[in-house]
Amino acid sequence: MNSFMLSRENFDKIRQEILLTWPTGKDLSLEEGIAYQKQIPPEKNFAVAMRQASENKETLIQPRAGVALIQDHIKLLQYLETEGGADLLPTTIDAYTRQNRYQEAAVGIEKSLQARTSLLNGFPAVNHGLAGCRQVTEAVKSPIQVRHGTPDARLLAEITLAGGFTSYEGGGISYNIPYAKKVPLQKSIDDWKYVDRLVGIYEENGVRINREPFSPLTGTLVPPFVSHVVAIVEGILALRQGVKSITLGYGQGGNLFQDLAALISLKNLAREFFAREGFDDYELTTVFHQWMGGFPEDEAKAFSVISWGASVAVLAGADKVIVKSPHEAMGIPTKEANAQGLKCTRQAINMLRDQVFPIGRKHQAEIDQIEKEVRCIMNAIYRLGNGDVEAGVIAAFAAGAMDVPFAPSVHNQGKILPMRDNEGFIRVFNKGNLALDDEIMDYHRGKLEERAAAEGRQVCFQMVTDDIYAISKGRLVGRPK
Amino acid sequence: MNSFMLSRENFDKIRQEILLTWPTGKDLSLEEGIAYQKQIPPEKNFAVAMRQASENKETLIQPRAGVALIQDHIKLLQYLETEGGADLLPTTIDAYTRQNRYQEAAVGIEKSLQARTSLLNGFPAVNHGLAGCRQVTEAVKSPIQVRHGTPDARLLAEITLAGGFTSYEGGGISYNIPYAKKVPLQKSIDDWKYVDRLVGIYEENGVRINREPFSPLTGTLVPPFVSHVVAIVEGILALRQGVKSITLGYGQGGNLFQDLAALISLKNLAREFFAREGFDDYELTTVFHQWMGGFPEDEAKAFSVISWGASVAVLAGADKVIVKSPHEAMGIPTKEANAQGLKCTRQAINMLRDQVFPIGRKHQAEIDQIEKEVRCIMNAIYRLGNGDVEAGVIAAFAAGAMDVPFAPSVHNQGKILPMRDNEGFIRVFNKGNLALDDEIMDYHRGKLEERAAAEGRQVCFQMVTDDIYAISKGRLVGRPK
Amino acid sequence: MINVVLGVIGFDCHSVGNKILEAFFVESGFKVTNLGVMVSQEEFIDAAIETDARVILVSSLYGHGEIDCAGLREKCIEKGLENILLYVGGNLVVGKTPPDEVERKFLKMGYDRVFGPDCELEKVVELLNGDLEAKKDCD
Amino acid sequence: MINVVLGVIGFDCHSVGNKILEAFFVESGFKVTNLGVMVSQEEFIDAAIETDARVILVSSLYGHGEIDCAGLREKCIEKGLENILLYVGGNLVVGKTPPDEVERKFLKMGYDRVFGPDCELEKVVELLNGDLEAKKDCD
Ligand code: B12
Ligand code: B12
Repeated sequence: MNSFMLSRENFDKIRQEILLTWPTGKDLSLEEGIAYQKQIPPEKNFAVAMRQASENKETLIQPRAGVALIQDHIKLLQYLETEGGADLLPTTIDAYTRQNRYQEAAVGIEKSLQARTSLLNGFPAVNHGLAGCRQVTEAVKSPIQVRHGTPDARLLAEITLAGGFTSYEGGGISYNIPYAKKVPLQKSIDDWKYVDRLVGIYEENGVRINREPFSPLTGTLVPPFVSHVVAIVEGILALRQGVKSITLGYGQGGNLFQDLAALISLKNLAREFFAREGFDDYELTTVFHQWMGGFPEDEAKAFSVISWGASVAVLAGADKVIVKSPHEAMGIPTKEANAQGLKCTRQAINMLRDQVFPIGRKHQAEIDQIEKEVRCIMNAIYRLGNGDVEAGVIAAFAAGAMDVPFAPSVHNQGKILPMRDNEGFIRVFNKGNLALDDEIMDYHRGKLEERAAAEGRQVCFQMVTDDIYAISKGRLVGRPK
Repeated sequence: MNSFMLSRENFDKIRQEILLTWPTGKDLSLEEGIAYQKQIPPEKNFAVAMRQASENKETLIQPRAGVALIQDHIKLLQYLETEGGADLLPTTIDAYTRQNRYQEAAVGIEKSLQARTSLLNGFPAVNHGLAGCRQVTEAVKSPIQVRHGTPDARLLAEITLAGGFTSYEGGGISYNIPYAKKVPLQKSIDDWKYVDRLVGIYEENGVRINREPFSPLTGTLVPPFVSHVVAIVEGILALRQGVKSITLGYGQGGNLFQDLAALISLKNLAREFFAREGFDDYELTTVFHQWMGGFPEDEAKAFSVISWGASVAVLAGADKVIVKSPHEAMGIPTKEANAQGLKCTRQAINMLRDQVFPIGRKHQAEIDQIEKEVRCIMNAIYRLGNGDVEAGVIAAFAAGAMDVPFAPSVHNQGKILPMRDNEGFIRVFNKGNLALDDEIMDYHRGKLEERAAAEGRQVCFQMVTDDIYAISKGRLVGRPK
Repeated sequence: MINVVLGVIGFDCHSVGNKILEAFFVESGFKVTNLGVMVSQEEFIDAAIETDARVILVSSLYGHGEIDCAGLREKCIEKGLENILLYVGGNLVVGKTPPDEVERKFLKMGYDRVFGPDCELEKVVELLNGDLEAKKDCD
Repeated sequence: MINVVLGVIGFDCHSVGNKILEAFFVESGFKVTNLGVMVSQEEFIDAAIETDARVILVSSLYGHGEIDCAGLREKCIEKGLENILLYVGGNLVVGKTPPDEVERKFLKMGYDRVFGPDCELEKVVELLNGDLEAKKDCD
C-alpha cells in the first residue's frame, strides 16, 4: 500500500453513495463480484490474453460494438467473434450512460424496443444491470472489455466488473478532456481513483483486471508526445491504486515512421516513469488504434485506411489493434461492416506478422525526439506538482503546459495547434503554453517551414483545417488544391 | 541503327504476310497509322505520362479491363476513368486473340452479343480492327495501353498502334514462358523483334510509344532476380529495335523489404546492363504489380491485399501501379469492383506519397543481394550466348540456367522451386540448373533453414505448396496449421 | 451582421467539426455564438433569444440525434421564435442510412435543412443566404 | 490404381493450380496423366482412351470455360467413353457468379461434378471415390 492509495474506508464510503445513484447498483456485493470473476476461465481473462499476445509477439484484433438491447448485443458480439474472427471483444457503452444519464438511457432502451433497432449508440450497461452484463459476458468465448468515455465511471465499473468484464478502458484525463465539457479534472481523476482502486481490490483478491487508458484523445492530429503524457500519467495513477495489468495505447497518426517511433517510445517511456515512481511489478502491453480521425465515406477508401492502420500496428509490434469499419464515416457499423473491418485487418496482420522492421538511424532519431518531448512535458508536470504527478497534471492542464488539441473541455486550454510537416509527421505549429523547450519548437518549426516551402504558402491556420479533412478527402497532408 | 536491328526490308516482308492473317489487317497503312498517332495530344501519350510521373515522383494507377464488345468496353473504360479515377487505362485482350485464334474470338463476340454480356475474358482487338480500336482510344481522355499475353503479337500491334494505343505490354520471353505451352523461345523473341521494330519505326517518325515487358511472369513466388533478368533482357531487345520509352516492372512478392529492394535494384541494374550494351538514350520508368498470385475470396481481405500492394508501390517509388479488384479470386471484375480497387489504391497512395522511406543498412544489404543474383544469371547468359544476350537467354532457358517457377512452357525447365523464408522473403529452395553460385545458394539455404527451425519441420516441398496458397488463405508464409 | 447560434446537441462531445463550423461561419461574415458541445435545447433557445439570432445550427454526430433533436421546433415556437431557421447536420442517426431517409425524418421534425457529414460548407452558406433572403420577404 | 486424366482446357495457360492438382492426386493414390495447360477436348479424350481412365479432371480458370467445355460429354459418348466421369473446376465463367448458378450450367453440359476455385481437394477426392464406387455398381 502506497501513500496515494485510496483507503478502504474512503472507498467503502464512496461506494455506498455510488451504488444508490441508480436502482441496479443497490444490491451489488463486491465479494460476490470477486467470487464470480474467480470462476471465469483464464482464456476469457483480458489481462492473460494481453500478456500472452505480448509474449508471443502477436497482434490481437478487437472491434468496437454496442447496441441498446441485451439480446441484440449478444448476437452482435457472437457474430464478431465467429464471423469476424475477433480475438477480443468490446462492449461499447452508449453516450447517455457515459454522462450518467441513466434516465435518458432508459428512454433510449424503450424507443429501441419500439423501433426494433438500436437508437442508442452503445450498450447501456448500468440500466441492464448485473444480470444483463452477465448474460452478455457468459454468451461469448473471448475476453471482453468495457469501452466507453465516462468521466465518472464508478457505478459502471462496479456493475460491469461484477458482471464479468475483465478489462476496463479509460482514465481520469482521457475520459474527461475529449469527452466532457465542464467536469473539473480533479473531479474526474478522483472518480477514476475509485475505479482503479476497485480494480486493485479485485487484484488483491486474486482477480486480474486489465486497465487501458484511452490514448487517442480527440483522434485528430494529436502529436505522439501529447497522448504519451496522458497515457503515462494515467498509468501511474492506476499503479498507485494497485492495478497490475496496464495497456497503454496510441492512435495512428498516419506517417508510418512517426507511428513506429511513437509505439516504440511509448513502452520505453512508460517503463522509465513507472520506475521513477517506484513501480516495477506490473504487466505492460500496448494497443494501436487504427485512424481515429475523420474517415473517407467511400468504403473502398475506408478499407484502405483500415488496412494501412493494421499494417502499421503489426510493423510496430502492437499487442492489440482496435479496428474500424468501412462504415466509419457514416454511422455505427452493421455487424457485417464491423466484421469486414476485422477481416481486412486480420489479412494485413497475417501478411505482415513475420516481417521484421529494421530500426535504422533515422527511425531512432524520431524515437529520441518523441522521448525528448515527453520528458520535457513530464518534467513540467513534476515541477508544477512539486514532485507529484497528480497535482502536477492538473496544474499543467490549468496552465496550458499540457494541452490537447480540439478538445471540448473548458479545463483544457486548447491553444495547441498541431499540423503535419511535409512528410506527414504531426508537429506543433502553435504551442500555446505547452511546456516544450525552444530546441524542440525550433525542430518542429523547421519541419513545418519545409512543408510551407514545398506548398508555396506560409505556415498558416488553413493548413490545420486542411490537415483535419485530409484523410477523409483521400490524402495525408492537406495540400492546397 | 545497330547490328541487331531488324532491317526495313525484312520488316516489310514479314509485315505483308502478317497483315494477311486476318481480314482486319489487310488494308492497314503504316504511314496512316503514324499520321493518326501524330494528332494524338501529348496528354494522351503513355510515354509522356510515364516520364512525367517519374519526374514528379508520382505513382500513377492503372486497372486491367477488357470485354468483348466495343460499346461495352468503352463504357467500362469511361467508368474506370471518371468513377474509378484511373490515371492510365488498359485494354486487356481476350485469351483467344492472344493465341491468334481470331475465329474463336469471333464466336466469342457472337455469343456475347446473344448473352448480352461478355463471354470473352478481354477485348478482341484484332477482330474489331482499326476502326474499333480508334472508337475506343478516342472515347477516353487518358493514355491507353494494350495489355495481353500474346507470344505472336505482331498483327495485334499493327492494328492497335495504328488504332491509337500509345503503350504496348509484353515481350518475347514474358509473353511466352508464362502464357504458352509449346512456342519456341526463338520464335517468340523473333516475333517480338518485329513488334519492337514497329515501335522503333513509330519512334523514328516522331511518335513515342511506351513499351512494358511483363514482369510478374507466373505471379507465383517469383524471386526478384528471376523477373529482373527477364525485364532487363527484354529491355535490351527492345532498345536494339529502337524503342525509347521502357517501363520495367516487378510483381509484389509480399515482404515489404524485399519488394523495396527489388524495385530499387531494378532500375540500377537496368541502367547498368543497358549501358553495357551501349545504350544511354532512353526513358526508363517502373511499374509495380499488386499481388499477382492467388487472392483471398473474401472481399474485405482482398481489399487488404490491394491496399498493401498500393502502399508498397508508393513507398518503393514506383512510377505506376497495376491495380487488382476485390473480385480477383472469383472472376473478371464488374466495373464497380474494378473502380473499388482503384479507389482503395488511390487512398493508400495519397496517404503514403509524402512519406520518405529511409534506406538503412539492412535494406541496402537486400538490394546488394538481388544485384548479385541478377549479375550472376546475366553473366551466365552472356557466357552461353558468347557475348550476345539474345542467343544467351535462349540457351540459358534451354539449359535451365534461367528458369521460371510454375510456368506452363515446355521450353522452361521449371526445376526451380522458390520458397519463403521465415520473414516472408522469396528465396530459392531448389535451384535446378539455375546459374546461381554457391555463395548465393548458401545464403538462401541458410534463410530457409531459419524458417524450418521456426516451424519445427524440415525444408520440404509441402512448404512450397503452403506458400502458394498462403496469401489466399490469409497469410504470407505458409506455416503448418 | 447576421447572428447565428451554433452548437452540438445532447450529450455529444464531438468538438472538431464544431470548431471548424465556427471558423467557417465567422469567415463567411456571420456573427457566431458558439455554444460548443453538449448543448441542451433550452440553451440553444436562450442563446437565440439573447442574440436575436436568425438561425440555429444544430450538430449531432454521435447517433442520438433522433432523440435529442425532437421537439426543438415546438419549443422554439413556444418561446416566441416563430420565424427562426433551424439547420441540422452531422451523423444524425445511428448507423449508415440513406441520406434522403434521414432528411425526411428531420424535415418532419421541423428542421428547415438537413445535412450529412459530407456537406460542402460553401453550399450550406449559399443555401442559408437564400433562406434568409426568402424569410425577409415573409417578414 | 485408378487412372485419371488431368488438364487445363482451351487456350488457358494457368499452370499453377494444375501442378498442385497433379501433386495432390498422385499423393492420393491415383495414376495421373497430366496433359498440362491448353488442352483440347480431343486431347482429353484420346488420353482417356489411351490410359483407360475412369475420370477426366478438367480445369478452366481464365473465363472461357463456358465456351471451351461445351460438348465434351457428347464427344466422349461419340468416342465410346459412355461411363467416364467428368469433373470440372476453377473459375469457370467470366465474372464473379453465384456458385450454384455456375454449377447448374455445367451440370447441364453433362459434367458430373462442378467445383469452384475454393474447393477443398480432400473433399474432391472423397467425392470421387464415392462416385467411382457408385459407377462400379452400375457397370
Ligand atoms: C473523432 C471522433 C471521435 C472522437 C471525438 C473527439 C472530440 N471530442 O471531438 C472520440 C474518440 C472522443 C469520439 C467519441 C465518440 N464517438 Co465518435 N467519431 C469520431 C470520428 C472518427 C470523426 C469525427 C470528426 O472529428 N470529424 C471531422 C469533422 C471536421 O467532421 P464532422 O464532425 O463530421 O463535422 C462536419 C460535418 O458533419 C458537418 N456538420 C456537422 N454538424 C453540422 C451542422 C450543420 C448545421 C451543418 C450545416 C453541417 C454540420 O460539418 C462539419 C465540418 O465539416 C467520427 C467518424 C468519422 N466522421 O469519420 C466518429 C463518430 C462521429 N463517432 C461516433 C460515436 C458513436 C462515438 C461515441 C458514442 C463512441 C461510440 N459508441 O463509438 C463517442 C461519443 C461520446 C459522446 N459523449 O459524444 C459515431 C456516430 C455514429 C452514428 N451517428 O451512427 C461515428 C460516426 C463513428 C461511427 N461510425 O461509429 N469520436
Ligand atoms: C496467377 C494468375 C495468372 C498468371 C498465370 C501464370 C500461369 N501460367 O499459371 C498470369 C498472370 C499469366 C495470368 C494470366 C491470365 N489470367 Co489469370 N489469374 C491468376 C490468379 C491471380 C491466380 C491463379 C493461381 O495460380 N491460383 C493458385 C492456384 C493454386 O489456384 P487455382 O488456379 O484456382 O486452382 C485451384 C482451384 O481452382 C481448383 N481447381 C482448378 N481446376 C480444377 C479442376 C477440378 C476438377 C477440381 C476439382 C478443382 C480444380 O484446384 C486448384 C488447386 O487448389 C487468378 C485469380 C486468383 N485465383 O486469385 C487469376 C485469374 C484466374 N486470371 C484470369 C484471367 C482472365 C487471366 C487472363 C485471361 C488475363 C486477363 N484477361 O486478365 C490471362 C490468361 C491468358 C491465357 N491464355 O490463359 C481471371 C479469370 C476470370 C474469370 N474466370 O472470370 C482470374 C480469376 C483473375 C480475375 N479475377 O480476373 N493469370
